[in-house]
Amino acid sequence: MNYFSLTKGKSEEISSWPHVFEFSKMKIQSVKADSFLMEENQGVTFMYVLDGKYYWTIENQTFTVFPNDLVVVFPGQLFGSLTGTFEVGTFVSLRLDVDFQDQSELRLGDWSNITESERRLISQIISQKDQSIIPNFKLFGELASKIESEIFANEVGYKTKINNLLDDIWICTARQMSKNENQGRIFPQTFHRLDQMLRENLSHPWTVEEMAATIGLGTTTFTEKVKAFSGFPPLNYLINLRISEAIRLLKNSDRSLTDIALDTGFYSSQHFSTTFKKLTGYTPGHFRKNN
Amino acid sequence: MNYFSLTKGKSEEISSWPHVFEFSKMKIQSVKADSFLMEENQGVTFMYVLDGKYYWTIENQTFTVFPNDLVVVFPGQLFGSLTGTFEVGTFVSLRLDVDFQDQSELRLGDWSNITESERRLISQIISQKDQSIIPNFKLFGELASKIESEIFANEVGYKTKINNLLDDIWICTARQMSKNENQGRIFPQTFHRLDQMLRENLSHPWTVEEMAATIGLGTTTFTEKVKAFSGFPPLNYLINLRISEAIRLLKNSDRSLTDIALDTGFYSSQHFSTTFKKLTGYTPGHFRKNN
Amino acid sequence: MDCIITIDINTSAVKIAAYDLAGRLMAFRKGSFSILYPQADHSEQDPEQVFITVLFVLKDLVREQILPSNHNIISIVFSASMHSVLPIDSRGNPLGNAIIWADNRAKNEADFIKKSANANSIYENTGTPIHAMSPLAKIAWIKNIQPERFRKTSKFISIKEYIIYQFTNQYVIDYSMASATGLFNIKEKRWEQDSLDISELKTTQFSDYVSVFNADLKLKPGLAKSLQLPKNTKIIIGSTDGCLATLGSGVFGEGQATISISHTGAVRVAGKKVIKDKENRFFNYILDEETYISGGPTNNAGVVLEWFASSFRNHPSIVDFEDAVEDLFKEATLVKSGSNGLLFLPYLLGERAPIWNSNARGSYFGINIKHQPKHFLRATIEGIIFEIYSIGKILEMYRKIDKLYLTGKYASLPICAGIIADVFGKQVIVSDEAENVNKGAALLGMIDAGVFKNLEEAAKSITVKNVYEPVAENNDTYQKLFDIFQRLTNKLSEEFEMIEKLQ
Amino acid sequence: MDCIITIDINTSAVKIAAYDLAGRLMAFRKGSFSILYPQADHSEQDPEQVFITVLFVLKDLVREQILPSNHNIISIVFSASMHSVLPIDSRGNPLGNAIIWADNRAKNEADFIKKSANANSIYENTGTPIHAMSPLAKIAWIKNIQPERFRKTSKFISIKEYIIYQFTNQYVIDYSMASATGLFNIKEKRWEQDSLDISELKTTQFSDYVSVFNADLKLKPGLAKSLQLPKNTKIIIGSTDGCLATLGSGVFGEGQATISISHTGAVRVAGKKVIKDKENRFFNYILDEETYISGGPTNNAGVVLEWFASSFRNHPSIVDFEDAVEDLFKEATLVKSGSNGLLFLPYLLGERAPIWNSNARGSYFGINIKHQPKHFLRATIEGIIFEIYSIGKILEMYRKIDKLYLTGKYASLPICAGIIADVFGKQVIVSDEAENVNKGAALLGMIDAGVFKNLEEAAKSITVKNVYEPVAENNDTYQKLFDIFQRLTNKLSEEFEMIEKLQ
Repeated sequence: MNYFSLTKGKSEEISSWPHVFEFSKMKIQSVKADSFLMEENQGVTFMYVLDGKYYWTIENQTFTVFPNDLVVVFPGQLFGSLTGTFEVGTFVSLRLDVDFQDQSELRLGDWSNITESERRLISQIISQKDQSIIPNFKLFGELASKIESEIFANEVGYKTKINNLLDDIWICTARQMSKNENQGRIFPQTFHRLDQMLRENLSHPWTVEEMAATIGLGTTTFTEKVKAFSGFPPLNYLINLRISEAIRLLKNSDRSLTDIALDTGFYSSQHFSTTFKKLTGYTPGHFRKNN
Repeated sequence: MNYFSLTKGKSEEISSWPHVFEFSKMKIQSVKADSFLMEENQGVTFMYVLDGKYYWTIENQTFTVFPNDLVVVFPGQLFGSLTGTFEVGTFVSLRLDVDFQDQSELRLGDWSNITESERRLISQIISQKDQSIIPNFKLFGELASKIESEIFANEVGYKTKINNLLDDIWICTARQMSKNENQGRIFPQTFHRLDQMLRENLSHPWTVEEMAATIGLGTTTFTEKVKAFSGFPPLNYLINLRISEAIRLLKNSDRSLTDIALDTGFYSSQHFSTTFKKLTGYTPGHFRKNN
Repeated sequence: MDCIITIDINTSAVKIAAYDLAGRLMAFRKGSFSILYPQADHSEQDPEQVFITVLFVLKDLVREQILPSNHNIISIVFSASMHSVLPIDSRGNPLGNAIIWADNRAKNEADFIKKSANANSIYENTGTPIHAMSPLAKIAWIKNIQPERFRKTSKFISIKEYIIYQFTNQYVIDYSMASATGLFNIKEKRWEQDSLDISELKTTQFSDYVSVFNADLKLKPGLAKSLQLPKNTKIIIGSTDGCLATLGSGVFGEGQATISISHTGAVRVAGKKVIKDKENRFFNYILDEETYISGGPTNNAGVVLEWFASSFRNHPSIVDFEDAVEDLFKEATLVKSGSNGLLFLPYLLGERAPIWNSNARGSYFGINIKHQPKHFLRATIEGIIFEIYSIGKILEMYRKIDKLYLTGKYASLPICAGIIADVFGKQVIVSDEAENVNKGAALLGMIDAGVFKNLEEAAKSITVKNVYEPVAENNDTYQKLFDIFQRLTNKLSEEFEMIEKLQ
Repeated sequence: MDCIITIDINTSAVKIAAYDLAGRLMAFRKGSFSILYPQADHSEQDPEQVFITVLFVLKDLVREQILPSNHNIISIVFSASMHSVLPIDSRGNPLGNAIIWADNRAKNEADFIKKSANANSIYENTGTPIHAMSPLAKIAWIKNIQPERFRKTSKFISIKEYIIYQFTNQYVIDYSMASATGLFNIKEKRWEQDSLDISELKTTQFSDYVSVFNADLKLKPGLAKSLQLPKNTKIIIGSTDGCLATLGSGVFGEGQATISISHTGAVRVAGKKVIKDKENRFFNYILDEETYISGGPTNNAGVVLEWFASSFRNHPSIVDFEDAVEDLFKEATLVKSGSNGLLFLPYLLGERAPIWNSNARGSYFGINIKHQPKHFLRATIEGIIFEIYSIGKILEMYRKIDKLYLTGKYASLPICAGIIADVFGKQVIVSDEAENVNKGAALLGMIDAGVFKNLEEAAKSITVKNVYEPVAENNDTYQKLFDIFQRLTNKLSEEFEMIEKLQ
């Protein structure tokens, strides 16, 4: 294996991606004093262990990190080792210049291709979860080694490729966190989490596949479970939420019907109107007037 | 499916096996009052559910029995349903005339081919365990349907075949109980159980395969785990126990060296003597004299 | 053939069931909505989602089950959970979400009212224990903490009133629901002035109160059309889930009590007189003009089992709750009564009756090295039932109880029924009805339709499915454990408070 | 090159380690034997199996590791667990199995002695708390319950004496082991008459007592040959695991204490004077002529973790214990200090120090609906350490403790070390030695070989591997929880007794 340590400002190799503070693969062969003191984290740091066993502390809590585990540290968190040193072993570290306002809204930057509504979804998954460590996350290792080979190979399109891989890292991390969070829960709890996510992202063009993936289930199983639990197929349940929100907006705001339709995730005011009438017996306009 | 109910004394079909009190496959289509009152069990009863859900009570404890579950009831235990009825469903019931002295020693009868030392092992497994119900025991269903076809087909050798299948039922039940008992335990506990079983059956010609099977592990995994835990390969650990017992007998009894050798599981006094000397530096005879 | 539709709106779902005039269940459908927990101690329902869910489920049931079978809908009877508060403005628009029974935000207001000079008379007059669950305390909280919202409020109604308003454009509340607000005088059947004074409320800020049999409401023509209901469908206001579950399990007379174990639990009796408890531990709600349903509620029933199944145990993957529970109850039968001396106090959500202490917390006690997961499981079930028993035991100081009738999805499972019989040392009866609340509502509709003369006759129509007799030996074990259960509960109140502060 | 072999016989295994004269570990091998539980409260060892296991492991180690590396064995030093009792007849044959420290059968005898007039003076003179673990009580039990066995007994020895007898044909006991019998006067270094009188024993019924450095024993020639040991190999009698773990972790001076967490746990200090505790809670054992090891033992340490890993949790299949523990400790780091206000009393096996109550039982306290398996896990570890702290806190009334040294397989795991630092609010030091007991025994051998002048010099040779500093914020949380921990422990003694009767 090759080891390397690239830092923004010092290493020419990563100068094309100014949003990358650091990217390294380090092998620690002997313990050095003060090599890893507790410090406030700058940007978002991903630390992925390849070999050895580490005891890393984030905000007063010490985690035991084994090979294939990923540690994610957010801006401003105190991060380091209580002994002040790196134990013997190998790890990858990736530090990105990312804004994470109030630990709730992730702002990536222009380099990222992630759409607005998906970015909000990812922000939300990441900010909701109290997961500093993601155990057994081999996919991260694969992504990191792809980035590594792109950086050193410089083939056609590598600049874009690496940004896309960075996007991938965010997407996969959010997915894995979401899966872990729902692992081993009973369905009502899982459903409750999904419900929260739907409510807070009603305008997102949810598909059944996406809902299922968000909680780590296959589409068929997911549909069955939602139906059995809630009495509604997933998309109908979503329509319930959309119509409920639309009613609230019709009653309490002066917004146009088109705005309300889009805000609540209907792709047109036509679609909104038809769906609304089928259920309540009134068109949205009629409903507003009557109220 | 065919349903039948054969009872000793009434049904000619089972007259060749006087040790079978009852063998039936029953489909309950409507609930009848007083069809299954609490009674003291005669012989050993095996009840295997094919369909439906039953609430059966053994000695004040009510079990919920699902398809593929086997219930084993020993002589003298109070057995029945608290509601006094059979719920709707299908089950097989097999009742054998078997003596189970003080719930500890199983006496099968001349019809059985099970060897003396294996019978003691089975007795021990069955009496140690507090398992009235063996969940998900499909193998029993297979054995029962083999017995069924032999009884009704009367092909060459069926009398023997059925006795052998009955032996199989005892062997498989003991194995399954043993596996269940060790399922989900950490190895030290499993090892402790094995140790007890070895001690109480030192003269049994244990093989590694048999030891492994008794606790529900494959031979290779078993050997590795025993070595890691105890520091000894399984057969060496067994030799430890045998020599320890031999020392005790040499010191505290007047029994001949040959008797001691056989009692402690050495196949000859020669084998005993060699093994003993290699470890202690003395032959058994010398050791006894010195003491 | 004629049929009656019953709509029960509970904490997390609406259940709609249709019965023919012989009382036979003909169709059933349910739809869930979410309980919202915007912050600790807060539990809310989205009134629009509840309404949309009712519409959706009712529409499907009518279209797919009632119409094809050529049944004629003669009436709709409503039921709902008690204690919800939804402030609405003068145009009938909700001011935020409904605050439901489980919401604990009004703890301080409840304490304050409890310490006031007329606390006892308020409890006696209104029948509702003074607690954060009570609309009395919740409205005081809105006044204190959200004065702007309070000022804008034209009426304080319940979720049930909101749904009925959507169906009929009228504000009405039935005696049962009113008697669960802490604001309604159950003896004189009018709003209670002492309660109103606490938050300076006027009677115009509440709906008009009517009997549970009231059928004067008119279904909105537009809605009737969209739902394909006959225009002349009667809307019967109905009662609350607690009162109807009692009626629907067949309990009405002397010597009977219901035990309900679903998400929460309760022990209830029906009678012509209220229970006067000096320590104000029991509720007395009105069912009809001459019948009170009295008893005590516990927070920690099915929800604790659900916690055990989902949170106490690690599961390898997402688990169907029904499967998990099936497995659990099977496993629990592998342990003898008394869980080998492992004891569980179930106060995971604080507790209402009989200790009324929001700081109470759960505990496993008596653990020794031989206890296994199955012992913890059985101890958990037994602990929940001990808590039910601690209510029943005090109720027996006021009412003779010979037979127990079970309701709620957990109580009638054989293992629970058996443990209840053994813990109480009494005969336990399981009825033939899957949905006691809907059945209770149907009984009201059947009385309205002239099938029965009165509630007593209606209650007697419920048939027995199973009877469980107590086993003396088990009762003996349970009595000894229950003694320790009570000692611990009484002894640890200081430590409950200390540890609550660290959570 | 010269080397020293150390043999430690503990509860379930013999560990044999060889060190060179620079104190470096050269070879290690272990072999397990079983603890036998013939009935409740009984815990025994089979002396022949222990002996055969020692032989087997020693033979393999010498043949496969020492001889091929051309090392010259100069001495063998012994260590063993305390408190075992093995009655032997006049020919040196065991009368049954050895009764080990964990055995609780002599509860009544211990209570009886505790209530006798000279209980206090016996405790003060012998240094051993009066408890079922003590050979004093165990021998009284044999006299009461098995008079025939008592009558046949020529000597009462420990497992260590039995093994040494097999190696040398001589009966000797070191001061350390003698001082753990409850029958040996630790001030005057002779058998204690008051103790002997309890079971009418004579000094001839015990081995001859000698210093832990005693090297007068002669290895049997036959055994030397079969084990391929040099004929002139010195046999150094050595000490007990408790004393040697303390020495081997580098604790000897003022301000130091060891915390041991393996199967059981203990807090120990070394000093020139004994600790006189009015409530008789601490032991005082002799290490050498002028050094006492004092402290308190807990039953509920690693064994409770093992219970949690194997019995509290359901596993899908047979699990390697090491894997299970690795996973557990990893999972525990996912929870913040204080386990979100979930508290655990670890008394699954009753308790020795500081409460000395065999009826005490475990409890999880403060459970709320948000607690998950990982909170139970962390609370379990924290509860075990609170119990250790409850011993340490009382020890501090007698001795200044600034630094804590860890020994035993669980204590030095980073999560335990961190929690210990935070609970005590003190610096925690982990040494470089994997096997502190064997290392302590090696230090005795090195003193004998002239490498060190004395124990103090020897103890200083132990090097530090890791230092953990306490985090003030966590210490604060733990202090609040520990307050509740102590209140519950004190408050619940009656309920412990009541529930124990139902188990």
